[in-house]
Amino acid sequence: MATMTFADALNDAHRIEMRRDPNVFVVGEDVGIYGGIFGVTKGLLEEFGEMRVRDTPITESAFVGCAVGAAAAGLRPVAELMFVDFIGVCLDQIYNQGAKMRYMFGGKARIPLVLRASCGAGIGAAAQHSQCLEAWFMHVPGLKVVMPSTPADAKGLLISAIRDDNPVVFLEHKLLYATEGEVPEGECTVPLGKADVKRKGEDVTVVATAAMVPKALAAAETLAAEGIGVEVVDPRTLLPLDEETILASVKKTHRLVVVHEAVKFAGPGGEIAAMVAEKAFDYLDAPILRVAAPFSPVPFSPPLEQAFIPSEERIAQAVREVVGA
Amino acid sequence: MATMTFADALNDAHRIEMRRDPNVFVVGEDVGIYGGIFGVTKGLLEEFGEMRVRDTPITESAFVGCAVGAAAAGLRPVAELMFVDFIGVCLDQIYNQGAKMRYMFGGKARIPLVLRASCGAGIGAAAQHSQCLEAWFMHVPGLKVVMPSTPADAKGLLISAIRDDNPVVFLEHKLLYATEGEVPEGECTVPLGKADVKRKGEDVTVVATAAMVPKALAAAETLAAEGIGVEVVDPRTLLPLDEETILASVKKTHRLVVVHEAVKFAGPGGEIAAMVAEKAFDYLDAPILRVAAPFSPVPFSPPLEQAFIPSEERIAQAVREVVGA
Amino acid sequence: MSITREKLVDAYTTMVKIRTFEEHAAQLFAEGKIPGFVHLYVGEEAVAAGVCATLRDSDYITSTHRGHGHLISKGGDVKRMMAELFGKRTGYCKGKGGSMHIADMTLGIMGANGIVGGGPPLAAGAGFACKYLGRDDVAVCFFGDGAANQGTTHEAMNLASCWKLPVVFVNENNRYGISCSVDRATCVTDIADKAAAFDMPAVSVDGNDLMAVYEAASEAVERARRGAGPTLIECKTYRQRGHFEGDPAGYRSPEEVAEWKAKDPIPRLEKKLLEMGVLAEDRIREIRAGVLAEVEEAVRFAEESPLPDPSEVTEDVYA
Amino acid sequence: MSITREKLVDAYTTMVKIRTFEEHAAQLFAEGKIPGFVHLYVGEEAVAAGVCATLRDSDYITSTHRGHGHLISKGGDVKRMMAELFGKRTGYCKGKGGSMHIADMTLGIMGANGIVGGGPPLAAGAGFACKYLGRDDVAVCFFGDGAANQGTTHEAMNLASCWKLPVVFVNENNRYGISCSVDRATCVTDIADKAAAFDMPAVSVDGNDLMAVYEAASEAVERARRGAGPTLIECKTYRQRGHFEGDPAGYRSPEEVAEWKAKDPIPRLEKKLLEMGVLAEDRIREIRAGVLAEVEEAVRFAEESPLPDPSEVTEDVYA
Ligand SMILES: Cc1ncc(C[n+]2csc(CCOP(=O)(O)OP(=O)(O)O)c2C)c(N)n1
Ligand SMILES: Cc1ncc(C[n+]2csc(CCOP(=O)(O)OP(=O)(O)O)c2C)c(N)n1
Ligand SMILES: [Mg+2]
Ligand SMILES: [Mg+2]
Repeated sequence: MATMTFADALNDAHRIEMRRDPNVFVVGEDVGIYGGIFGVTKGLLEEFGEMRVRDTPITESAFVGCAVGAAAAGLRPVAELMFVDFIGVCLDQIYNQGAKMRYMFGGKARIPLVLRASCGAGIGAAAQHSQCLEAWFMHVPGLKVVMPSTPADAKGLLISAIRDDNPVVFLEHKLLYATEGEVPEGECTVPLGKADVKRKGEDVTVVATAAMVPKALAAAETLAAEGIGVEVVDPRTLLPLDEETILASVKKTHRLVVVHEAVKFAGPGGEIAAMVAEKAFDYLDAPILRVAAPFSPVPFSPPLEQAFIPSEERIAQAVREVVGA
Repeated sequence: MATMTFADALNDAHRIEMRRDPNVFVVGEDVGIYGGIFGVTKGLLEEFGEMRVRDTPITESAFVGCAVGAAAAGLRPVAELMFVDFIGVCLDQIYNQGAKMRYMFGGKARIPLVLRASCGAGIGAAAQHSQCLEAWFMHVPGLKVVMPSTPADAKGLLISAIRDDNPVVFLEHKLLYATEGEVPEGECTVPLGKADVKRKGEDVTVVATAAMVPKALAAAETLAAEGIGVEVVDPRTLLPLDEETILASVKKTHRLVVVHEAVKFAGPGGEIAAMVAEKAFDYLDAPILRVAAPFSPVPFSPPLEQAFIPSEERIAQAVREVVGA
Repeated sequence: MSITREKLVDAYTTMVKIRTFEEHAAQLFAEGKIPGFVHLYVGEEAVAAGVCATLRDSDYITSTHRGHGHLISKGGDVKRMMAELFGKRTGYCKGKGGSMHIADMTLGIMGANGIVGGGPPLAAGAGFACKYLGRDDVAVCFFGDGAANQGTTHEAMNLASCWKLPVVFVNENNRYGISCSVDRATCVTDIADKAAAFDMPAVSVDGNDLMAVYEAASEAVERARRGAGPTLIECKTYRQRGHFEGDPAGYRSPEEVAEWKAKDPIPRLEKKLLEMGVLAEDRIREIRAGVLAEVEEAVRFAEESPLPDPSEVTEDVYA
Repeated sequence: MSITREKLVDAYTTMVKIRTFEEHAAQLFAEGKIPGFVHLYVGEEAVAAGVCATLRDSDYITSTHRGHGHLISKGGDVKRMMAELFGKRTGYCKGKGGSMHIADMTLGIMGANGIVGGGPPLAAGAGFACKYLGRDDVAVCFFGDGAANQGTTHEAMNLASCWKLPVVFVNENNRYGISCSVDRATCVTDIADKAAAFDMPAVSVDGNDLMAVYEAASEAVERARRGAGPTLIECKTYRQRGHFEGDPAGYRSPEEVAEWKAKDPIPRLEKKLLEMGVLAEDRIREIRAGVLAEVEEAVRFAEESPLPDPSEVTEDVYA
């Protein structure tokens, strides 16, 4: 184990896989000389050279599509989309091409591709550089969607994503890049599709993702002092979703609060809540609440942005509500 | 009242608004000489001329963005995206530009724009021409999302959409174009954001959209014979969603089945189910079921496509399940 | 690079095979045996046949919604193609793709494509893979005059040019994108002119002249193989039928259609081959009969093949 | 069209105002008073000032993430701009947009834009509206060398060309898109060459020469006003600072930066105006003092203005 930041853990995962498999390469804007705008690909150009660390012109359709085509032709690209907000200029290449090729071709293509992207608010980057769009990707058959919350998960999941034979959208909350944690050294994988119970508790299940996980854990601390036991489940992979772990927790606690930073309406929490309302209805003792962003674009000004991002206090309040406290 | 097809009702709405307001114009691929690939804009070029009925090169970003820019500059564009599946090449212009301009600019822009698009499976058009993607648009603050199921609603909602000062995504299920119904003559509006109870019933609420509405109604007939009273609610507008009408129905029937053609996972039904699991939990007597497409791209071959599209029988079966029959 | 007699005969055979395949498809579509959309390549056969005559199995192509010609030219099996058009389990895609999504990864056919402009970035990717792996294979990107304006196409050409990728962009200028004539969709006279934006070599050729296409393609493919980067080849041709089967095509004049039918690439090549003495009448009859038998066999195969089982709908989504 | 003395003085004043505004913004950002991203235009002022000197209030512009120069040149109020950078309620966007999204629809400023290539289609739309309404106004689209490769830019130029829209595409070739030098992002020497793909008139000018920019823009704007369609103007310039404040910019050499700082457009214009006798030293001091007072007043205004109330977060989403 070593203590490292989320960004460094991702960097480590890249190096491990690039050393292991010569077909793995990195492509995107400013991933080479600059080392990635968030530093995730730092030093890769120096270690692996220009053929394997490809700075591209500002043409997301071209480089994402290039990654899809290269994957179909046998390589294992890791493409970096600087901000997930930019998906609007290149979505077709990932959802109509990359995600569907295997199916459309009757199972005769393999698209081992990772599309990494930063997401989330909190740095005053405003409406076009702060979104959480995981709900969109979750709705695309053929994709996998990963959203880690700790450095160790980030590393283990990225290695698994690179080794997976399907297109994986890998979402990194930008407030997490600088967070530190213990990370296993060397090759270590976290399986895709497996949730992690980040804290055990008996009274309420809180399913939280990405930067909401530390907030949910902090809220759980506060609530513990009030005598409320909160179980915090981090799905880590949103597609495929580990329904089993979520259902097992809800069947134990009988109460569910879903927390994410994406806007609430038609967001990722809708699926989780609906799934539970279908499959564990008889176990539920209270309405399912969702704590999420209000229905607006992400505002720039700090007080507005803070009002937009779900707070620890809002999470705690929702938990109190479902336990009737 | 006149009997007309869904496509003709839409055509009628265009004519009425274009006659009334010289700032309304139509733009898109094959909307002019061809009259729209599904015939919706038939004859408009002849009546309104080339300046107001604009055939464009095959460049969706250019023409959708052009519509957004023209709207910001005072016009009222109605843009036709031939298949909603093509949104992947032009999404940025609608979700980061059109939908967010007003907010980002502190309320100082007005984007009165309608983006019409065909959607849905059933004609063997395969994976890239058959999708239902309303869930994506529902997740975008700043947009409105409309999805009519009858010719009368189609006409009334399109007129309202054209008159609305916000960007409206207007989704037309391609199996509905040829369906006929009674349509009020002349100017007639159906308000955005208002659901319609298409059939009254006491035992189960079925919320269904677009081409699933006639199927739900047919299932309700069958079930009536079995002694089960089904209330069919058609939201018509998915954003803003008429939560009140849905909740009122569920509070009466205590049971909910949500039906849509989009794939189930992270689909539009997730929001509806989650909303009810939050706001009418105490009224619910059974799990909330969703009847939707399985998690795959849309297949080409008729038996596969029919297995993909939710059937009347699957709807009836879900209803029977929630009433415990 | 002048074409060998053997290749000429092969290319002619390919063109006849495409035409025969599609005439059958048109008929079967009209009879309701083929569901969905069918976009025919009739009149444009010299482009695919001429270009693919310069390729080998390990080269890649990306195709379009109008893909039958590309697939057959790259070696696609007409039996599995026809079965796919019918939506049968024996089809190339087990019935999941249909006419618009036929692929054969073993032949480097990266799929027909329902998205106009969807193919160019994929071709750049396949070309990049060849370069990365040190292979001297190339990727050919077929795209239409309509697709030539799509942003993805420009981006892919730019990337291919910057990275000197072994890609050949083959523009099939058949003068229409559905109802939109090329004159309303772009201001340049030759789509080849668009290559100037990427400082890419480009040439405009008579797309109904097999030999002209072959020559341009040979040069471009050779350039790509030796690492000298991409080329744009514009092939001027014409779509003789409607955009898709069922399109009344009222947006163009009968005179225009007639004029182009007179320039049909198949009789034109046939005449040339007869003149050159490459083929004699009886050999032509033989070739045509052989092709017809093959296509009829394909139709029989398709008709007799089983439909997929509804349970297969959720198979093949993930690897 | 040679520029009047009055316009020269105005343009000079504008350039000084942009520089002064941004020097203050840089300082305030370093002090932590301005949140988020700030992209400075330092060194490129002649482009915005020269182009906008040819425009009137009813003309439109679309801008970029690097928008301060465009906004000030089009008449934007520095008080409301600075307040917006601070995220204050008195800012142009009530604090909702920040540096990257400032707009003033009353001046035809359709917004800075966080999406590279986001602006060109919007400019085509504004130009179309002018044409549709029979106005002789124009739309100017500012975009970078990086944005020049984006598909949306090509599509918008194609549409503007086909429809003969009154749009002027102004490329700010400052040689970098973040760390990617223009030589790695495109193969053409002059971005103006890209206009060939659309048969659009194009010219490449020294973007650090106010008069050269003004002349090219005058001609293009005049062409657009009389209905003769769009033009592409490439302005060769340089971004003197990092991509955004805080960028160490290790991807370029100090020599290169020094070389371009020596070509700074402001002293260059100043010298010219002194030589021409358009301005005297004392008038220059006066102008600089006036601008400084205005910017300092803007900073004071921004500092003293209230922050928005958290409850405002859900306002202004819908009309
Ligand atoms: C992104 C996208 N836009 C529009 C369409 C609808 N469409 C299908 S084919 C076609 C015309 C394509 O024209 P061209 O590229 O010239 O090819 P051709 O049909 O002439 O072979 C159009 C508009 C589509 N499939 N994808
Ligand atoms: C679609 C998109 N891709 C990438 C980015 C990230 N980004 C912001 S500015 C920039 C560089 C733009 O370069 P250029 O167009 O030359 O403008 P400059 O910054 O030099 O003014 C990049 C890559 C973005 N904002 N939008
Ligand atoms: Mg064409
Ligand atoms: Mg630049």
